[in-house]
Amino acid sequence: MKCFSIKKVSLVSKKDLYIKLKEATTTLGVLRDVEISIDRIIYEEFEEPIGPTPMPSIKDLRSWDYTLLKRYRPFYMPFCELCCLCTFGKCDLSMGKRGACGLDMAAQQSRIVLLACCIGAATHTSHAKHLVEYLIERYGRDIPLDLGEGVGVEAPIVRLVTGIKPRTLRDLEDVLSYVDNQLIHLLASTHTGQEGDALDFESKVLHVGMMDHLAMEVADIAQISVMGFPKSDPDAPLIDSGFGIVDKSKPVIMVVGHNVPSAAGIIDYLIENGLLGQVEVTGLCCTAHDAARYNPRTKIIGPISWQVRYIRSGLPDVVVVDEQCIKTNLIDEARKVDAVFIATSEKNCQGLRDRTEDPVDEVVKDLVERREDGVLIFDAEKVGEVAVKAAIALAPKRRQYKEKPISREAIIEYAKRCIKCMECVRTCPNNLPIMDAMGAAAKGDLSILSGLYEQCIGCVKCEGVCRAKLPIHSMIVWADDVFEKETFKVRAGRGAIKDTEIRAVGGPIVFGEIPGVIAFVGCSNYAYGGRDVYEMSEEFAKRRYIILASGCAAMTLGMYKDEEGKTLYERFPGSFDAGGVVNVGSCVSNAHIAGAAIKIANIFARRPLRANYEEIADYVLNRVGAVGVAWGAMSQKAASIASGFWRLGVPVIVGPHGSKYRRALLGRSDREEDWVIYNARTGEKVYCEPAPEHLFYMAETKEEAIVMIAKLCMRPNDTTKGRAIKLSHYADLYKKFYNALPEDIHLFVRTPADIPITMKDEILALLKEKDWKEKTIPDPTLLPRLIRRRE
Amino acid sequence: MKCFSIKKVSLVSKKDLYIKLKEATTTLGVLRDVEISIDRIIYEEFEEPIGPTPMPSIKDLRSWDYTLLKRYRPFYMPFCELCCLCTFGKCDLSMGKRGACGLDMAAQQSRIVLLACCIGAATHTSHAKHLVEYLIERYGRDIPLDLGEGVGVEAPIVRLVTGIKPRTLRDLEDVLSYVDNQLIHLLASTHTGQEGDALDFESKVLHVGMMDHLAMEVADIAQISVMGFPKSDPDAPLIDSGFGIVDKSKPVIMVVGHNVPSAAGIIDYLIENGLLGQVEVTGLCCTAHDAARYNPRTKIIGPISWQVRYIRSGLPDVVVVDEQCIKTNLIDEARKVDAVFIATSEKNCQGLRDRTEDPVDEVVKDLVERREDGVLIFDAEKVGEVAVKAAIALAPKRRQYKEKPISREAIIEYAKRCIKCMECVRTCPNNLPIMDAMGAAAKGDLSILSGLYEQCIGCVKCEGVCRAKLPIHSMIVWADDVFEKETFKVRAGRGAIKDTEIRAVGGPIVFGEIPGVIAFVGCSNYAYGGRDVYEMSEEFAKRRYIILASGCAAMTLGMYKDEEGKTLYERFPGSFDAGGVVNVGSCVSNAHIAGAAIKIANIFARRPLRANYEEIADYVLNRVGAVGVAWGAMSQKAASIASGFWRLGVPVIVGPHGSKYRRALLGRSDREEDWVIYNARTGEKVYCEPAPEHLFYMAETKEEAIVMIAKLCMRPNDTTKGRAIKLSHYADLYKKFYNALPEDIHLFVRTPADIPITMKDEILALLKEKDWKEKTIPDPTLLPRLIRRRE
Amino acid sequence: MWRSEPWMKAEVPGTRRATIIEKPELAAELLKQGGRILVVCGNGVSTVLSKRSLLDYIVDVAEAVDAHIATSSMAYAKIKSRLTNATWISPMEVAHRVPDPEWMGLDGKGAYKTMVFIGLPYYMTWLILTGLKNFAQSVKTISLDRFYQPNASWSLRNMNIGEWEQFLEALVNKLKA
Amino acid sequence: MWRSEPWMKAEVPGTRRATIIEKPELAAELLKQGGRILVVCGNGVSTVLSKRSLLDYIVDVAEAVDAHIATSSMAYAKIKSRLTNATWISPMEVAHRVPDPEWMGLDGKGAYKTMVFIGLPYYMTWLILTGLKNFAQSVKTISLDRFYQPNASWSLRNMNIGEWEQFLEALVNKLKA
Ligand code: SF4
Ligand code: SF4
Ligand code: SF4
Ligand code: SF4
Ligand code: SF4
Ligand code: SF4
Ligand code: SF4
Ligand code: SF4
Repeated sequence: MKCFSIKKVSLVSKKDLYIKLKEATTTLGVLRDVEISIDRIIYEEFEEPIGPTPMPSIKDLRSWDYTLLKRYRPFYMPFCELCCLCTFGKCDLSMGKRGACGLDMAAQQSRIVLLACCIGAATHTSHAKHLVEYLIERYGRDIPLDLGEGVGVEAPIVRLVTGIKPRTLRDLEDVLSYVDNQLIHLLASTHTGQEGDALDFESKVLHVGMMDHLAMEVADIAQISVMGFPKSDPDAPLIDSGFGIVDKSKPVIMVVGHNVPSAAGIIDYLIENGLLGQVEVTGLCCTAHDAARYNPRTKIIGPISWQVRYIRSGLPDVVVVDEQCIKTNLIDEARKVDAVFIATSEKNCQGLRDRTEDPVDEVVKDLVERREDGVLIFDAEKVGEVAVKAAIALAPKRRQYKEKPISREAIIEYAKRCIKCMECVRTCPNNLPIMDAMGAAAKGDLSILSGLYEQCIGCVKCEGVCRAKLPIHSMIVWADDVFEKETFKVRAGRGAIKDTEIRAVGGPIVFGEIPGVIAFVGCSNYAYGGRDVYEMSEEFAKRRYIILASGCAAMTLGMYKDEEGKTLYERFPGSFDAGGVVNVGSCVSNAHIAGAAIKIANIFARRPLRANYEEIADYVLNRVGAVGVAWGAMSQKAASIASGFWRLGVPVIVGPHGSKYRRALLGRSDREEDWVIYNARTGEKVYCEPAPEHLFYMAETKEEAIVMIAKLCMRPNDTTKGRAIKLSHYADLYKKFYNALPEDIHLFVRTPADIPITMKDEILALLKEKDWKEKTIPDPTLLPRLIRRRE
Repeated sequence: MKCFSIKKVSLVSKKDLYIKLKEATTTLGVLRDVEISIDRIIYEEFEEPIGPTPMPSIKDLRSWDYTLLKRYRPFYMPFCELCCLCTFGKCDLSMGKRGACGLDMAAQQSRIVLLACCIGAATHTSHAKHLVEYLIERYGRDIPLDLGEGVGVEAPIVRLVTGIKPRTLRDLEDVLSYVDNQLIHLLASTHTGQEGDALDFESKVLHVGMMDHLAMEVADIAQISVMGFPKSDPDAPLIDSGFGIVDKSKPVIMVVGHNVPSAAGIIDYLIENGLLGQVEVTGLCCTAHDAARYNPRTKIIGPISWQVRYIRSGLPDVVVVDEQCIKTNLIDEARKVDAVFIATSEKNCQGLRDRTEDPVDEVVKDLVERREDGVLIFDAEKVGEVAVKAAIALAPKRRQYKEKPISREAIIEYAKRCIKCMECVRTCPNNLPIMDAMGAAAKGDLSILSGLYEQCIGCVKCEGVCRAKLPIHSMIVWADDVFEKETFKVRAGRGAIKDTEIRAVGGPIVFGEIPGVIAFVGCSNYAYGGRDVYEMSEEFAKRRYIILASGCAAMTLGMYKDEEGKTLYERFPGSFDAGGVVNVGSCVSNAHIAGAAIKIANIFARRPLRANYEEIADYVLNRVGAVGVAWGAMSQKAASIASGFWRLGVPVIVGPHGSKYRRALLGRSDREEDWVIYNARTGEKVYCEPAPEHLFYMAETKEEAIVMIAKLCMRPNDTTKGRAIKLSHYADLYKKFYNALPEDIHLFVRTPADIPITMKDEILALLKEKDWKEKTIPDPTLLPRLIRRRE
Repeated sequence: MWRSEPWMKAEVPGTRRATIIEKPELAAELLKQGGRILVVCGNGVSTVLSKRSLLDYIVDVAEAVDAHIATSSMAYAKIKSRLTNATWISPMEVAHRVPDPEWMGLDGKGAYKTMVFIGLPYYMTWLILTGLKNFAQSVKTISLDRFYQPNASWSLRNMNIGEWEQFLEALVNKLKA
Repeated sequence: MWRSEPWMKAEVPGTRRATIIEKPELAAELLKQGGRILVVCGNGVSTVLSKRSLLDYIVDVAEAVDAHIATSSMAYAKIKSRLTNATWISPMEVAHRVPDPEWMGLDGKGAYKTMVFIGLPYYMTWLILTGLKNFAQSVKTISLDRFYQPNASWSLRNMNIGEWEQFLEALVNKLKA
């Protein structure tokens, strides 16, 4: 239900005032003896007038979407050429055919993208709702939002999209109910016989993405405000990380997923009972990030791809799962090592018995005595108590599992059983040369096998198809035991970027002097291992770009060391400044990355923020040199996060597996007409430059990605000084890998002053060859209404 | 946002009271100079105390779901054995393999079912939201709900599920926001790495279904209350129907889809301008039903499968689409006959220019002069004006299209070009023998071709693959011109069933004397033509079952005549009584079918209704002999509607294409342990009987379906008299088709008194053969808490 | 090429496809060694071919290998008149029971080792067969329809009616021999 | 059988599958008659085979048929050193331009009639090829990877490295001949 009217967005405060009226005369007549529940008290304190698009519906930003989509046209790569979504099907949509519902292939692909993004955004929204509900239940509806000192604009996305300036958790509920509402309409659009146009589907994808960002922001500002997470703190603590930091002598609890309450319940119970430090709380995936933000003694084991290897290591006594990106058969893995399993989310019940209402000790007993492999508990406090008690009871019994699960000798013996059927290789998402590795291993050489470790994403699909039933994944992991001993440091997620930081770097970013803001985000479905992400981020950190990170990528960043044994988080500061390496936090913290871009437009450039989406997105697209890199993007959430960035004008690069998202959004630098913009100063339409050239790009190699990142950081608004810096990085990086100047560099030289001095001669030569002509640098915009007709 | 607390569900009334307070002292301190917007006035007038599960979340009815699902186990038929939903994929899940996320095949199939149902339910919800919003904007938030005389329980599903007793449109918003909320969580469950258990996915499917029914009820009671639809009227008018009723001399507007405002806008404009009757308003799909409920001069052309043939007939001058089940390339068909196209929904923008803000005459001019093939208008009133003006302007110019679009001679000439490649046959969803028909047609015999007419669902896929590029669909349709001249009668959707009717028939139904309530619902994806549906419903109407109908099926029912030229609607009364044939209305009117079952439990049996889902569903399952038949079910909506019926204990039968929903929910009559229930009188657990035997059943033929319908109408609670009647129908029907007694009849004879007298001897013989033993008839329940321990 | 494609073109299967039974001899062999066999008939068995009705062939096959017939088709009365081993039950229901290791068959005498499908709409068979393929891996499935059914263990190829009748005739002869 | 299956087993294609190029002669013929040809190279072209590097074979092929090479792989510098007709551009970007009837190619001289793919990750090629198959139907696509690529117009079958090198060697010889 809409409790607010969109026209007059008003803000909520104190809860549930009750007034009894003997009689009230109103325009609607006389009311007698009524009890009035006052749901909201309006106090207009938000000084900024409302912008043009508060709480936009699907159609309201459609023209902005079309502006983007006509420049960055989709290229569809059908991952399946059939449709089986209704009983008219299957329909073969290939080669120009249409389905029984009339749909063509392009529309079907974009429809599937929309569906995936709806799933992704619903997941964040559901997560946010659960979290806010949990916090309200625990701390009350009127607990104020507090993102820390120096953060005035507490919720840039919420303000930008909805026009609401949230003060308390209650206000966040308003935001989420708007998100719910939009997502339902969007999902409905995928029904058979609804939308039929690919670009309209894409516009809806962008709308979903914006909803997703709202949900993420809500989730993260809620937990930051209330749960004592680092509040926009560049010096958030460094968290112990890696397999090597687990103390085997202690009971070990593993938490995995995304929604922190259960993990917090465990930590709370430990603290309340003086057990903190005596029981290891170890995490994977975003729950690890958020548990570490909640309490820095949490240990971050690693990303999503390490779930199976961690359980198989035998270390965890208790496995607690919440929601999202959790291997759905972890309970089977837990069973193999006699660990117990606790599921905690309605969205992930795993067929288990709901024990929420049962006495703790009974549940613990059932688990420890293996009467049940796993239980379902919906109450975070109870999860805490059960998990801790079970871990303490089990740890002594589980000693034997905590040793190396598979010896060198056993590996060799297994390898000898390989019948060279190649099923594994043909099933492995990274086509790892498992068969060859087995051949060598059979002869006692485990080096190839252990060499696969880094590229193995732990999907365990190879084991499912192995005709010799070999424990391939385990063999790869324990072919060498280096990894068991590894320890790292990951900086705890700091949360938002401070307004003060924005003020300091806004100028250098917009003018191009800080050559770019690069966000490494998303999952760990890496085609060639996580090192790529480390190397990319190191490259740009050294070049004093601003590096942001979140989610699994933020862990990967911390899992490599330099010669001195230092991780990136130890080498570079955590501040939002040139050369900073900033972990914002878990997946939902991605909102702060978008938020930073928005705040640059608002705080630095003083563009009105409230309900003013198009202008801000136009600003970001043309002026803020930000690029997202989701090198191992795997999930539907990653898809919706990316689409939120696109609508805001931030390009995203994914790795090779990202091509399975089945469409790119690419610009055509060869079509001048695509790059005509308005010069806001004169109102003229001018050819500008292909910057940023793409919106959604799949790179094959990290080198390609590095070059593309540098290129996509360029923006039409760069000053000549800024552009010279950006061009010098672009050219330098390209040269480093390809031993020449980029062939398209002339497209990005607007005036001679753009040319980096160090490369002046060669660039001038190239310009000449390309028949280059000087251009004026416009005050760029794609929105006619932003033209300031001065003439 | 939740404005209500679930604990104290309170009801909303008058809108937006405003109070200015100089000072208010509250428990929270003193407030000065505040304006208070009063969002709700609580007045507890709903006498019934709240039941155990108000606004249940996913987990709250899970144990009921498991009760059902352990009896009616899913059988999965993977329509695709791969998964490509994330970039870990594709994953091959066949033969016991798991995906990278750990999912197995059963879970994946149920996950896809969940996804489909989420789409379906979101579609109804989105539809309801749009409608309620539209009505509020037009008529105000406080317009009371009024379902007509004799309807006290205005919203049985809403009351049952949420505990809310809705009074006004505003209350419906509350319901929809609860639905939004749940759907988001449910959709989130389909994300990679969330739910992993097939039965838990199925439980979520049932939860979605329940949400879907809420949304449908909201939509229909809103439009009935406010738009002047027939209000639970058994004598709702008979609507002219079929191609033959279109007056070619007049301008013709075609409306198609599901959401009535645009059609209403057209009718309003006609009335306001004295044009009603001068312009033909003709409809397809649910918009036809609802437009006819709005104004009975609307003509109902036919179901979804007639969209293309109707446009190709050249009759419509203007095609207005709203949402759902609309062929997505209708604009291309419209273009071919120079008709203009107006899209009206955010969910279905078709890449068209948004002309909502442009002056009507400009838009009309652009359309009529073909400067645009189609436009997008989001304002129903404006749609009305543009459509009418364009139709009037175009009709004279379009005369030539209104003749038979393809002559006998042309058909023969085309047929001669067939190269017998068989692509058409292999693509046609019904494998119609097109190639053979072409062969005959080439020789001048069009009978085979025209014989395909009835089985052709109008998907036009054949044309897309024909190597000779023949207009196959048109050739089939115009091989004979009978259909062009056909006229029928369809009773306008009456809406809800009156409490008074329920009171009258509740007893006979629950005791089994009215042998069953059979609802023919859903789409027109018939495997062998619509005649099946007609014959099934005629069979049971003649046997004095109660026949309900909705959506496309309700049209199909009216499209066949008896020897006297009368349709079923003319032959049988529209009352909810034995031998009644009741069109409840459009797809969303399906809610009244569920509502009738609920009302039997509540009004007739006095089971508490409010927030008391399990008990009512248990009642329906064990006592109300209702069966749904969705013979041509096609859509995701049909899937979610069905799942709402399952949770409520109503079995659903679909036709052959329904197997593409990829899982059945079947009981095992051969496993006694599955049919053990509680005898509420004694508390004993007793083997009862396999009734109803299945929850979701796919029948191959109408005969099989007829027999199964008769069987599934039996319920454990039938009195002996009632059972004897039901058994006699079951046996009689089975005999009619299979020439023997049903082999399982002994399972349904509990005492000798159950045996129909007319078949006494043969049944007794069979009982003897089967070693039958008498059973006591329990007071059946599956819920231990309903045991009335008398001892 | 098209002979071994799914008959309905869009019904593309997954990674494992039925082996084609090219010769009636092979079909006969498979049936003879098929263990307990259940033949599932759809309404299409009433089709009359040039010499006999499809039903006659099928009942012959069933008789020859002592198979049980399960059907909910209109042919049931006719089948039952020739064969006591026949049960009126829907193909879907049968398929649903097969994966249950405890199920003792329609005659209560034990699990089926082989299931034969014929006469159902193509897509229904396709779907029931994916169900069995994935959830009843120990059961061998054979399609005797005149279409390639990729989800069976064994299937005929796509053929025309004449070829098909010839095949069935030969099969019956082999089995009777 | 597995030789003509998708190399990555789950990458099952739709209703149309690449024709297999069994012999180098056919490949040579296709290339000779391929019109304007664009060769798209992935990073895998740097693989060193037993005699020469993959790259050498490919550049030979390109030279022989006057093809342009598009790549964003690390091999670009090497390729460029041998061939002026080469552009650094991502395979995805190229594929995105191809469906545009107005696109004049990387050299501005006209549309390509044939595209050759080699050296990208299997699944990337698979996807780019479905894109082209559906949205650039007038362009013929050829995969020269040692894996069956069902979405190409023409593809090699799955083979081992030795067979592949032999194939490429023969191809180059045929083209030079
Ligand atoms: S949704 Fe459309 S394309 Fe998909 S199966 Fe149904 S009719 Fe075919
Ligand atoms: S577990 Fe590792 S080696 Fe095995 S298939 Fe997955 S990525 Fe490949
Ligand atoms: S699947 Fe197993 S047996 Fe086959 S090659 Fe791989 S490791 Fe060897
Ligand atoms: S980054 Fe991706 S895989 Fe990792 S936790 Fe977030 S969504 Fe899951
Ligand atoms: S969702 Fe699971 S099964 Fe599907 S592609 Fe992703 S990992 Fe594979
Ligand atoms: S339009 Fe009719 S004949 Fe053509 S494929 Fe569809 S159902 Fe078959
Ligand atoms: S597809 Fe066309 S040409 Fe081929 S058999 Fe059918 S009607 Fe004839
Ligand atoms: S019955 Fe089905 S096809 Fe017909 S209007 Fe309703 S959902 Fe659409």
